[in-house]
Amino acid sequence: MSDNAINPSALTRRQFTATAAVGAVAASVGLPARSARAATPLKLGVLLPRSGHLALIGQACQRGAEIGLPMLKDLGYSVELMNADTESNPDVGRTQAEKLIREGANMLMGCFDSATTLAVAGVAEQKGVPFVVNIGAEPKITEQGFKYVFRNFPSAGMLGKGGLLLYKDMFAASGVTPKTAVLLHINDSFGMGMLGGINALMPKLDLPFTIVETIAYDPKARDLSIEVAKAKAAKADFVMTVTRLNDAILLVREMVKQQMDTMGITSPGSPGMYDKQFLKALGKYADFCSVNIPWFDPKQDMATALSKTFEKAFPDESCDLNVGFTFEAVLIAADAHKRAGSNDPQVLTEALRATNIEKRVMLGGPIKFEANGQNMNLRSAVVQNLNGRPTVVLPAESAEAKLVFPAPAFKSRT
Amino acid sequence: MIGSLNFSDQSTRLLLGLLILLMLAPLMAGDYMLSIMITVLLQAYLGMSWNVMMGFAGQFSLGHALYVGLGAYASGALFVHFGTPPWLGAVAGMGVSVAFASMIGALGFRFKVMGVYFALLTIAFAEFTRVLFDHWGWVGASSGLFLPVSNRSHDDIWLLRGSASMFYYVILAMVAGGFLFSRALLRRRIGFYWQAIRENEDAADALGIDVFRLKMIAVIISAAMTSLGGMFIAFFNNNLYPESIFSMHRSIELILGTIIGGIGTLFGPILGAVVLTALGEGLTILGEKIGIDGIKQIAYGACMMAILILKPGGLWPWLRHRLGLDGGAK
Amino acid sequence: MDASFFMNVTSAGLLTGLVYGLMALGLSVIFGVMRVVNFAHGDMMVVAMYAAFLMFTKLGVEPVMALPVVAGGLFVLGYLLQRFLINRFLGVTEHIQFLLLLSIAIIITNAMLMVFGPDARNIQLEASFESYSVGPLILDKVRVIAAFTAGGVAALLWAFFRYTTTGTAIRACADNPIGARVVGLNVEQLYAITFGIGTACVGAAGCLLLLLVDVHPHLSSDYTLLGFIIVILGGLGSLGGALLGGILVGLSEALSGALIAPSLKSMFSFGLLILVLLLRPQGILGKKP
Amino acid sequence: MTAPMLSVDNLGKSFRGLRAVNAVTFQVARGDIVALIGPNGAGKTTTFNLIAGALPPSDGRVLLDGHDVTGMGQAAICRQGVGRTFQIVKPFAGLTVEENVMVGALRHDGGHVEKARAASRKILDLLELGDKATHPAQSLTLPDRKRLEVARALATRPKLLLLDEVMAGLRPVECDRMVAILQGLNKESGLTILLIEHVMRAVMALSDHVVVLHHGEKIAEGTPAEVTSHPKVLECYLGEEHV
Repeated sequence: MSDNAINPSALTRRQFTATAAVGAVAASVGLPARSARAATPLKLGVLLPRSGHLALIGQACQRGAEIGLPMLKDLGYSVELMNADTESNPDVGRTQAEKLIREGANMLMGCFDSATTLAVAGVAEQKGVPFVVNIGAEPKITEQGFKYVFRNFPSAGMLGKGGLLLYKDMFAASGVTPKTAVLLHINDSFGMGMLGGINALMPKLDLPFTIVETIAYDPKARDLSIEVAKAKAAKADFVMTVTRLNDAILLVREMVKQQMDTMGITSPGSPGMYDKQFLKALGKYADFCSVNIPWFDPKQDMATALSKTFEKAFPDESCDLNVGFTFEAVLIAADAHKRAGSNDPQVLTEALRATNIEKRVMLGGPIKFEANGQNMNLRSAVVQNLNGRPTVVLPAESAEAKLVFPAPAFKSRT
Repeated sequence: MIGSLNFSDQSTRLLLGLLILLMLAPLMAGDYMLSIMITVLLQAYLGMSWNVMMGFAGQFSLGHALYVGLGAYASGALFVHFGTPPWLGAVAGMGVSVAFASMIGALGFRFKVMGVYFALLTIAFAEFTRVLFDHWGWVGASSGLFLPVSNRSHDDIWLLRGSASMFYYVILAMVAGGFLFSRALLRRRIGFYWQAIRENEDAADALGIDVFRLKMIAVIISAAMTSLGGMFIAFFNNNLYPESIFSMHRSIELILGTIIGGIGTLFGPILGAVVLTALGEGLTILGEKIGIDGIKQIAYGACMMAILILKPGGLWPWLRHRLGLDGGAK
Repeated sequence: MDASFFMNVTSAGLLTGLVYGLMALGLSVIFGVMRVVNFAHGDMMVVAMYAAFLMFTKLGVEPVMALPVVAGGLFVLGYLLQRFLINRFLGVTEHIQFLLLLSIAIIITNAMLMVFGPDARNIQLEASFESYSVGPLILDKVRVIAAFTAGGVAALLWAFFRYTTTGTAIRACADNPIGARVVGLNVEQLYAITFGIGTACVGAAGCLLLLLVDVHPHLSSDYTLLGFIIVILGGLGSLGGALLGGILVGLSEALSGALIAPSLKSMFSFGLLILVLLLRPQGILGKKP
Repeated sequence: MTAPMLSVDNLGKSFRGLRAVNAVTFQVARGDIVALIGPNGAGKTTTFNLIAGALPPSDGRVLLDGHDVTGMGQAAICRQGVGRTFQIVKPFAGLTVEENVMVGALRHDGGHVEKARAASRKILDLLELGDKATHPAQSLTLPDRKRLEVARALATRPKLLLLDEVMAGLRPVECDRMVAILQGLNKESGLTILLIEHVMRAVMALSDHVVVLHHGEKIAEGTPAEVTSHPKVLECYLGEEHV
């Protein structure tokens, strides 16, 4: 075993070995006839936006892909990453995908943003090379009829539904039921997708509150004071947001400045408020913000091991869902390869289709793909910032602490 | 005669040789190479379209992404909603683009908005339209417009669904057509008039040239050509977002090749596209070796600056001179 | 929506507009004198923002205090750029100038990306979360500080052009470069100083903007474009025009955001730009060419 | 009697209250060569621009061949048969000498490029620029650029040619050649010419009729001999340098 600088502790290594055994048993149900060990390592083409306007997240994903390699090795998987930078540009993503395939990639993984993911999916489809989507909420990714595309991430609709349903649990847990909400959302493809989902689901899900005002803002907004002033004027009981990172910081800071106290700042499922940057930028004001999002399952050993390893290697970065889902994507790829016992794309695709991974890092049931390549076993948690740390507060069986709702007023925080 | 093929003409011979080589390319090149070549040809085509307006007639547009987007969205949305074949959709796209171009041109030229101001006017229109499309539900607003992907075994050139090789030949034909069209324009009266306007509007006016009308024609032709390129992008990419298709970044990318290659020349847009793409790919490989994200872009900027300092007229006039083709090929 | 809502929105727009105005001043000065359109304007501002960020995090100097140092640094940067690079390109056509400055912009943005990474950085002052309450009006403290400092810097600049010999000489250069050369002014030197002043303005604006927004390398192109809108609104080369343009953009963003839809507000800025270009191409306060 | 080729009637132009040209009236008969002279700032070039349509007049009328062309714009007036040169030369710098002239010639023969090229060659030969036809226009010396201006204007096949100081900067020998060329054109094709000129040697040799402007107003007109002895003209030229 190598002396890698980011090796997990001996204890977790043992646990991992145990996990691997279980995993192998589980996996062998799917494809019993194949040999358990592939001859050559899987060449996995990793396409992420490491530069350009999505560089921040792309680099986080890249860390997720790399941090787990020693663990996967310990588990008996053999993967080799071939990294390519999409420069946050779908056209570059496409040519890079073709380049990776030419250079011998057996499988592709990526690409965080939906536009690039769709472009790469087109290439994968044409070449008959399997493609595992780490993150990308665009529903079209699994609605286009692609045969080689597998997504272990909820579509915008799933994300919205899972997120909205959790509000009921939140109100039940806190015993407080607000009547009105104001929704602030970013006007980009992700934000619009979420908005569409929310608007469609609100009447069906029988939620106790109504959205009294919906405010869209430009992704390029430099300053959100007007948006917040408008939201404040709506006098709603609590705030729902669909954000990215920078705008989340701007929004909450502006709410503090304008003393816009509500029962809480929540999100039915978007990045931003659990990010380390957010926590650092807003300090005590970041507390009590909550996001309903697919999250690490604190009860899974693999998740604890991964976040420990991560925090040791990158103390300044956040071990968030970008890291988690990218790690899982590599795990899925490696697992399929191990079961396939081959580097042939067709065999790998069949193996992916038969995926059944129980020991994972994110919340939800075993990873399995439907006929359209979507994993439906994904579950959102309510993640609330408490004492400067994103904490799972719901569902109760995975909770690390109790939900605080309504949140204390900004001025009263010390 | 439009695009008369005179075999003793050096530019024609050069072009034919190049064309034969390019026709055979898909047989030899791998998919990656093919995809790079599609990128090059697309950039060359869009550069040519811009060149008609800027290179020939001297009207600086920094908002050509507008026509790319209009062409892409018109053909894409008609295909998605009504199944209209892209070539018919492209005609609609050209129509819309021409309408926009006429409006921008008429307003700008009548009110004597010139030079940088005109360029900024074009940016303003492009950005204005971008925000508009961001909020227009029928074309998917900011969540984007998606063309259904189908895995056809055969290439359907009428519906533009098929393999990379098919797209390659389509864009190759567009570049060849664009080249011949540009050459025909440049060699006819209108080309002389445009160049006169580009060099000195007042003197052109004094020679009885209807400056306003000719500038309008240049803007309209350029917009129509560009929007056809937009149609290609829509069907090649299969997804459209206002954010990226109308972005100023695209407008800039679109003109870089032509300026580097040689503005107002026929081969400039092609040469510039080749040089910039080769530079980009080469630097990507170099960047991977060095292992620092972002170094590629810095080197790219530095190379651009070097070319501007050393060859401000563009690379083609210089290369033409070195090849001894002066006087033959524009 | 009540009156206090509108008062708050309007005052926020007004204050932000002043800082925008200061940023655009630099662009206006450079164009007014040299007829060079600085397409690396936003990038230079991002450099200034990072400089102020470093001053705060490493040395604990607040942006308003760091302003003279950062502005001075950017003056030197602008002076050298003009002297050794841009000066060669003064006579050439616009598109070549545009491309040159664009290549400078690409280099700056990506250098920032390499050094600071893609994360948005911000600074946390005591005042960051504070606000003044005047009746129903809530005025954001840092916004007030930024706006007043911007006004002060603009006044200094005006005094410089009005009362100093160098300032007068630069104005002479702007009016008639050949004439200025004939009467023995060192035009190259004055151009370099002008470019330096232009970038120093951006530097000052960058320090103040850091109080209001978070800095990241990709901020630059938005601000370049915003700068253009503002100067053209106000009139290229007019100091008062730049400030007026800034306030107009600040107000239009605020009011269109409040009245219609916030995500449409940039469309209103562009609409305003198109209107002014067509009705009064020289800008609201610009002189007829 | 047919209408004169050009009739300027009470022409005036003000710039922001400044009166540059005031009530100027004169005529140019068909086939004549008329010179417009006067000290610097007399309003000669402004008058020219008003006739050529480069500037709209504030008042007065311009009649070409009996048709009112006032305020028609430069291009339209050119199409009516008026060719002009610019005092500050405006060559199409990026084009060759020949192409410069072709731009003018393309108005005729249905815009046929080769015919225009042949016509341009003839004109260039006439103006002794034939050997420089393929040179870029920006490589020409100032006297050659002046000739190019004339060639380009001639290529539009005007019936009235407006020449703005085409002799300035020419050496005496070159100046005499130009005079000879213009005289030839006038004799052979009956071209009417109105010229602004400071070089008195050329004025005396060429013109049938001279109009003198001062402070934007016409102060005298007549044959060259009459004008040079006119007291008002002598007065205004006192202290003025002239050849």
